[in-house]
Amino acid sequence: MTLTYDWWLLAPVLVPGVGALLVLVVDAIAPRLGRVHWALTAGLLLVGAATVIPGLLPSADNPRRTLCLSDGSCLYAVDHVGAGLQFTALVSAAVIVLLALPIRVPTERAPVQAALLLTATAGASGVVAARDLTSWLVTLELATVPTVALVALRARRSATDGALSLLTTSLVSFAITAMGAALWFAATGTVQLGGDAVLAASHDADSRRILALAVVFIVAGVGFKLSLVPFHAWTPEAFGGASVPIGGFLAVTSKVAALGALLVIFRGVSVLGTSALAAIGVLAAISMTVGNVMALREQQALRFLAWSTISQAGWVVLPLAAVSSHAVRAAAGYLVVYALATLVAFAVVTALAHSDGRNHATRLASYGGLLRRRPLLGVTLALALLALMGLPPAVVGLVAKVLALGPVAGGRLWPLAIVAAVNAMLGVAVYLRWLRILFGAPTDPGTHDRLHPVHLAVVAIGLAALVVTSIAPQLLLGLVGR
Amino acid sequence: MIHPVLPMLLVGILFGVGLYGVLARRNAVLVLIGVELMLAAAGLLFVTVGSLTADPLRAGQSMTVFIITIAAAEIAVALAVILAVFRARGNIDVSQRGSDD
Amino acid sequence: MPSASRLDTQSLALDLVLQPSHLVVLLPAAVSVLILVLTRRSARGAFVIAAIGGLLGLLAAAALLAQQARGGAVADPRTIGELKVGPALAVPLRLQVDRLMVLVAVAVALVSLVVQVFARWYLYSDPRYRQFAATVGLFTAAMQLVVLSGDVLLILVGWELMGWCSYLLIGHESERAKARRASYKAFLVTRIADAPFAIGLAVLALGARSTSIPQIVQHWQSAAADHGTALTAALLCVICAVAGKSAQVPFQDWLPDAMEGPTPASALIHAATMVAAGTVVLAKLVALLELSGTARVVLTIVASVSMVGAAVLAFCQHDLKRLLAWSTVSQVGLMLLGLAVLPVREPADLGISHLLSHAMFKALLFLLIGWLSVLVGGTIVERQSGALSKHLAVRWLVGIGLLALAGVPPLVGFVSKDLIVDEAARRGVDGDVSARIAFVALVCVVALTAAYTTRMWLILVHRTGRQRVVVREAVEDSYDIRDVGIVEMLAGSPQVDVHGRPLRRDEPMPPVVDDDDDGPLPEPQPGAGARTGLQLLAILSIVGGALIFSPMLEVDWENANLWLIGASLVLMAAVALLVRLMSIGTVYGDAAARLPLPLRSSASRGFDVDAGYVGLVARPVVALARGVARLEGGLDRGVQALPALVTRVAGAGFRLHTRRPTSGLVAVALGVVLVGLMGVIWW
Amino acid sequence: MTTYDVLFTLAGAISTGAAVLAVSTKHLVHSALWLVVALASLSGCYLVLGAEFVALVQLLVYVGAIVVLVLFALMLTRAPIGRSRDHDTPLPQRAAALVVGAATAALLSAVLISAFGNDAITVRGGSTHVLASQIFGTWVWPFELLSALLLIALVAALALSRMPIGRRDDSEADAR
Amino acid sequence: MVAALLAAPLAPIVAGLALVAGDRVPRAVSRHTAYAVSLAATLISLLAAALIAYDRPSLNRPWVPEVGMRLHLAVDGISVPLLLMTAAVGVLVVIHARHEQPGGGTPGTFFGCLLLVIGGGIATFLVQDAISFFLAFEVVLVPMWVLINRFGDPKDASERARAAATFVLYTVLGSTLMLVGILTMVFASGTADLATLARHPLPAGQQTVVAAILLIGLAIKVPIWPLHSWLPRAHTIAPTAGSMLLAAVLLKMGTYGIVRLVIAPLPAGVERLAPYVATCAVIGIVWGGLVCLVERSLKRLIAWSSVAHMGFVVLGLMSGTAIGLQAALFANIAHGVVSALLFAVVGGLKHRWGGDDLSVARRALRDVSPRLSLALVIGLAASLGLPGLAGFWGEVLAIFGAWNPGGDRSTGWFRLLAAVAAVGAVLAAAYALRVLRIVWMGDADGGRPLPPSPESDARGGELVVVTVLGAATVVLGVLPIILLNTTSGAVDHLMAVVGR
Repeated sequence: MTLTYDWWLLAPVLVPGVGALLVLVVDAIAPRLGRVHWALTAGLLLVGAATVIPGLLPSADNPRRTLCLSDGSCLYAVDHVGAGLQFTALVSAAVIVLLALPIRVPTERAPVQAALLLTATAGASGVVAARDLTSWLVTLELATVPTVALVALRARRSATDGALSLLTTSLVSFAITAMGAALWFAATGTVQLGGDAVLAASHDADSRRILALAVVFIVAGVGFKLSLVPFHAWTPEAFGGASVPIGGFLAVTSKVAALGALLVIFRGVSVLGTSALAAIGVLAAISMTVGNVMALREQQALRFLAWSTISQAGWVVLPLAAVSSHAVRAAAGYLVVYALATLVAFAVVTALAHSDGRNHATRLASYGGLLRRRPLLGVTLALALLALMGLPPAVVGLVAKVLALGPVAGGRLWPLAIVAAVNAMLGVAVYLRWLRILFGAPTDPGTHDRLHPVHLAVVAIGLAALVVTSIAPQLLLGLVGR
Repeated sequence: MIHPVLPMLLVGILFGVGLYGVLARRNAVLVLIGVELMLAAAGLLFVTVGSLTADPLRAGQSMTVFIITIAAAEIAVALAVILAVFRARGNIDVSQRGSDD
Repeated sequence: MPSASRLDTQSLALDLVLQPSHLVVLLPAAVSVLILVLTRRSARGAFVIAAIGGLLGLLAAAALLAQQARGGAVADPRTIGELKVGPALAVPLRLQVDRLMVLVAVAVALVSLVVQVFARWYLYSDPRYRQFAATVGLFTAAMQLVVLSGDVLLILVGWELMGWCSYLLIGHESERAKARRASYKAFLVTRIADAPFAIGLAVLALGARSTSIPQIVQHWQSAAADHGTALTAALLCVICAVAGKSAQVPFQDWLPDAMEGPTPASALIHAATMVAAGTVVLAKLVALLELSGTARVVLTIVASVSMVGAAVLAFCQHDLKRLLAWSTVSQVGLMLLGLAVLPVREPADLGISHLLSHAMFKALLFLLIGWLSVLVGGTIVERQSGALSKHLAVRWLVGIGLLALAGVPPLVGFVSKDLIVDEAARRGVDGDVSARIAFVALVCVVALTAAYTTRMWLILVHRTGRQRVVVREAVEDSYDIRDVGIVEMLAGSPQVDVHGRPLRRDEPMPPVVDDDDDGPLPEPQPGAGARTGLQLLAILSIVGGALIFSPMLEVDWENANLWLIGASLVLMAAVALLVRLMSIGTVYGDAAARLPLPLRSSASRGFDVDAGYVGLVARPVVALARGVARLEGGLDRGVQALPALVTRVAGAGFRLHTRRPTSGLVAVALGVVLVGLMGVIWW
Repeated sequence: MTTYDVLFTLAGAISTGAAVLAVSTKHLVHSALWLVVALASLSGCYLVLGAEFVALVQLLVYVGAIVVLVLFALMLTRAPIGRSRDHDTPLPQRAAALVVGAATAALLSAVLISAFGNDAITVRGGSTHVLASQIFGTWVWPFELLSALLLIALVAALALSRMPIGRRDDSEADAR
Repeated sequence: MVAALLAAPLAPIVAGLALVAGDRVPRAVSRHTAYAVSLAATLISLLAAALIAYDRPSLNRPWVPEVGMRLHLAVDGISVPLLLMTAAVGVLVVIHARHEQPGGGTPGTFFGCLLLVIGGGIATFLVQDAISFFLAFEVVLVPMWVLINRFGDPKDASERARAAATFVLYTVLGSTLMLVGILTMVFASGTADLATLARHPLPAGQQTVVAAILLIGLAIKVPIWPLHSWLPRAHTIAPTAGSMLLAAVLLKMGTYGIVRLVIAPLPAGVERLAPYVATCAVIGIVWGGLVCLVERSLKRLIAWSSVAHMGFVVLGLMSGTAIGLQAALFANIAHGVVSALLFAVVGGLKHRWGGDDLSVARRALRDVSPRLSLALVIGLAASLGLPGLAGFWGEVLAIFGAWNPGGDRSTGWFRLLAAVAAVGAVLAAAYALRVLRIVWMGDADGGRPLPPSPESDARGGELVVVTVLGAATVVLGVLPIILLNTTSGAVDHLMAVVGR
């Protein structure tokens, strides 16, 4: 069997993947380099992101394929949405790396963490483009397994507890996903996710039933990674335990991988044109509601962000409840906006944790008067929260809400739309809690170091990004095609 | 010639037993054992389907091999984490509350 | 805008943007605006503006009259332009100048001017004189708008504005709780009656697809057969509003309470503006009244009951100002009867002629009682008893007013009243039900009017009463009879013998402050202008009846039933004699003193209708409001409980979220089952 | 009933029994050993189905490597050797787990069996050579990624095992 | 001219953002700077609005194609009055805010938030694109939340937080529902342009559902009973300037949205739902009136009267006739002017009295502060629908409109509603006079009126504000034709599109 290879197309996976190896090799040659590894990692990720750029251009083929078999079916394809997601994954990982850079860790641990991050990003970037179950499953795990280790590597009891929670859920989910993949194979007789076999399978009642079960299992399995309720229980534990940038990684890059994985399956099923994924709507509704309700009482900033991630995950998959051509783009577009806002929020938390100490960044109460104490951090965080709740002046968040609700309204899924509207309200209540604290009376932290310049730069860039995209949201939404 | 009933039955049973094991055990390692059983079920289904249908690309068997390998990788990380948990708190009970900083 | 104005000397027709009819409305309105804008503290400045404005208004009305007499008046001058509210309704907002209304406009302008001039004297030291004068100006403008309006929406505008001005005037002395309550009551009662008015006008206008009165009349006349029920309903709505504004049953009770306002305000409200507005509006729609028998009968009954009942109450009043107020209710009823018994397809001359005559003598009487109250310090019987025997200056004027009110020939009251009686009798003989009802009521009223005017006269000229009034401390215009009650009032006032001497001689005499120390002070009297105005009103009360001979009024005076006139004169004389006999031997020359005390007490309270208002409307509404407020509180609490509920749910969520990995696994398993179920169900 | 059926039934029955014991025994170590039996007999099933290579891998990787790892882990975590009730979740949860497990098993089996019917089908195992060429031909991309996964998993496991667990009030890494 | 289209909303928004963002860097903006910037921005905006109203320019550019948003700014007869009123009230609010700046935060933030609300309001009335409309709708939320939460009644922090949260959450729920409806229409017709939407109505069957969702969403903003409970709370707590904006700008967005998004594109759905919505509106009229009869807090009372007045607006809108629509548009503007006036006066009173409890005996306002009392009298008289003032025409025409409803609406039911609405007008009189009796006439009995004390009367900025608003009230009442003729063309066009 011969395959075609388009190395440029594979580069977003290969660069971080080979980069991981490179980091390990560099560490073997010259140990204890510390931050150099992080810088190298960031560079590698940005290079990877740069290789995606041709695919982002409107002129690019849609989709671009490689690893094609002789019968014309391909194992790897990147369309506009895929390219956008790959770009998001790589850039977000680079930002995470930059955030992690100033943090002091034992020097022998840094290259490992960097390698893990790179591998997970490679997985995230690969799963988006996978067009067969084999690569899909492998890349999904490639994106998942390192995160467990990353969480645990903070080397605190809470971190290992979070890692354990993440580990058990991920293992079970993997088993469920594998069973789903097997069922898919049983139903269609092929591991390729192209539409024809699915269409053929759907004509036969028996295989149709298996296919349904397959989709159910796969959704359940990917639901874990997306933190959809009820597969979400690990999220607050892992976020609360992991170091702050890694929490950001879980919240952003990992979500990109998860949505990419789901979209791959969704594309395969959407040819059926039925209410194939109606269950996703229900999961989305439950996730939003549970996430918001729980966040209303959460006192820990990181766990709060975890609950927020859960509810936002509901918004991300909400458009998928309506099987339409807009749905994929809508979900991806929402995810990109969510990624930006969450990344900025995590950047602020990281910066604060680094300068004031983690204790002064994990409790919500410790953000009192941040707008007055540290105007830059305060304004940035406020804007990020506004983007997450979808209210101006963070127009970009509002546009994202419009995008996410569009297919639902277009598909006339009224109950879902109404639940979403209620959750838009709950979401505002959730983030207003934090916003009120930002506005409120200042709490004086014990230490008050200056911000690390890298953090300062990341936060400033984040603020600029939010402002710019609020004026011109199309810059961000254009990432996932139009 | 084989009746597909038998492997399919085994697939179901193994998956169900594995799921039971995951839910019924408190020791993290035993949970892992349940997961292995579930994965075995998935692998068996791949192999069965691959053997019973025309599978020019040998996807069924390849998939099973991959799943076994992934499982091995996961087990390695999982056991490392479990050991870390044990070092951190002295047990590996998955029904114990997580702790805060 | 035409730059050159032309004056057609023959018909006095003016080709101007502003017609005299506009000026009639705008000048009084300008008075109020100018007073508020131009004067800061100066009462004199306000008076100058008010007087000049009033005079100009009167001149404008007179010019309009002259134009009308020569046939040169613009019949439907436009105002602010047509309102565009879609094809279903034309809203031209034009005025309508016709013969009757021009007369009314003149009367209104005249009364208003006299009131303005008189008020300057009456309210000389009042710090709120400016507001008073401004309000009177606005009031006049509103009335003139109603009078000259050719559009139901304009009528509504003037109508409601008058209600508002009456509110301001009655509540003028808002330091007194009674004034506050009375103004509140007056506005609310009339406003309640107005609620159907808007509906009725809507029915009329939407049916005719225009708010123009001529078109409405034309439409409904042409299609009356088709719209019988609608027309009746609309007219009943209008009658309801008229009853409210004109203080007819069952809305009558606000008017006596309105005596809390300063006397000039009462003169304005009673004589020319507010209460007469109902007559004006019905006169405009009288052609429709003919088409609906039901509405006519209802109007007749309402007017008759009000007329007779008010006359009875007038006789029993302890306060002479309230006596006049009740007499107004009675007289307005008479006007309305004049409309109800009108000959078929005739203009509303009967009602309007009585409106005009009533405007003259009632304005006169009210202003005089105001003068008298200044002289003797109050309007209750005890104060007023014998007032005229000392203050002779007003004697003749009062006499003329009362004679006109009683309807003694040849005064104006006689002429207009007799025409109505005549017509009622004629149509009653023809078999018209409402005319028969009206005739019976009219006979009663002729007698009762004679009775209460005689009573009032006898009190005022009582010879012994004045001497025993020794206490000169400030007394309010009127007691709150509803609150105090006549029994307490009588008990509280000093006891005197038949000759008016105090009974208890042993008590020290309160110091007499008026004329012992400084010699005789000049008696307070209005300025020359006000006196002239009063005299003018008196003259008009005497000779105004001659108006029926002019072409401006088309009444059938040639076929007067002389027998009927004679009979009514005899009746009046007999009643007057009876009243005189009753008054002999009473302390204050009060014939009503012979009536049982509970009756008088109750009558002074208007038969406690107020309690009915409170019990039937105010209390239930307030109770309802409390209920609604409670419901609202519940709703609000419900809404506000939602956050608590969500927090509780979140608490439950935190209990479910045990933070144990195994419970996460259970959740995953449940999720698989859930998703599986949905997949099975929906696939 | 073909020979394949008999052989498969045999292996499957052993596998089933061993699996049930693995998840229900009160001995920790027994549990791991029963897993060995279950997976080993499962490789027998693979053999019956004509997948020799998979069966071999199953034996090598699972029985040879994973279970050993598991046993080591059990020993390192000082697992009690004797019977113990501490390994199981409370009875209600186990009952629920039983229901869920049984229901899932029933659902899966039912759906699969109804789809594949009860007609005997020829087993097309195919040679290992073909499999090898497919794995290194068609599936080379996931295969290479898998190698990366294995590598990084090992590195992670190494790093985790060498990692000292800090205390809560450890100020050194406070900032994270 | 296109510059004017951009300047009208952007001048306040940019200035507002600058004030809020620049508030801390490097130190707080001084009160004078904040005031000067705000006044300049609002004046520019008012000038631009006047130019727009005169010249009626149009701007149409793509903006965010991903969600179908275009930068399409234009006006027609329906939006011009609202635009001008918003811009004018904006200037007045800024002037008033200088006069009465509450504590709780810096002047920069206060003025900035005011400007943002004003800019959002102006943008709402300018955009011709349904999704941008939603965006402009949402712009006002956060600044308003800040205004209530930080600058509200300083006495009760928890009540402030609660009122602010209730306001924001209610409104977000409503606007998100509205968004759902908008998106449905946009998906069905493939465009978000308001005019195009109106030309391509959905199939009749779907119109009802979409109209229901939109109406529920917009009903919260208007607000229509029973979705009103955020309003009294927010008004009671909000600072005076905030209350004025809330009443004059924010509520208008709801009714404007009903006209643009519901009545024009969904005639069949509206016809189906009109009886229910109109019933709720009339219940609101009576409900608000009744609550006002027993309400003790003056500010809350005025807020309740808003509920009643907006009921008239909605009744007119639901009647489906040109009369009703004209009435509603008129009443909309009238309510904006009158309630802004009343809130300015009542806010001033609350400020002077240190509370707004009506059960506290006070001296007659007509004696204490004549100018303020005149403004109060004008406001309340307009509020009870006195002719010659702004409130009259809208209410009476709404009753006229409801008497002969358009389309297949049940005539009998609407007539009943019109009758009840007329009774509601009586209630308005009752509560307005109740307030006058207590506040204006004073409930301390006896004595002669005292000479006014000048320091307690309206002066400076406050005097300007109440004078302008009072004059506007009178002008609108005396010359309704100004407004009715402006809107009539657009209304006729709309009625032609709707089909009757």
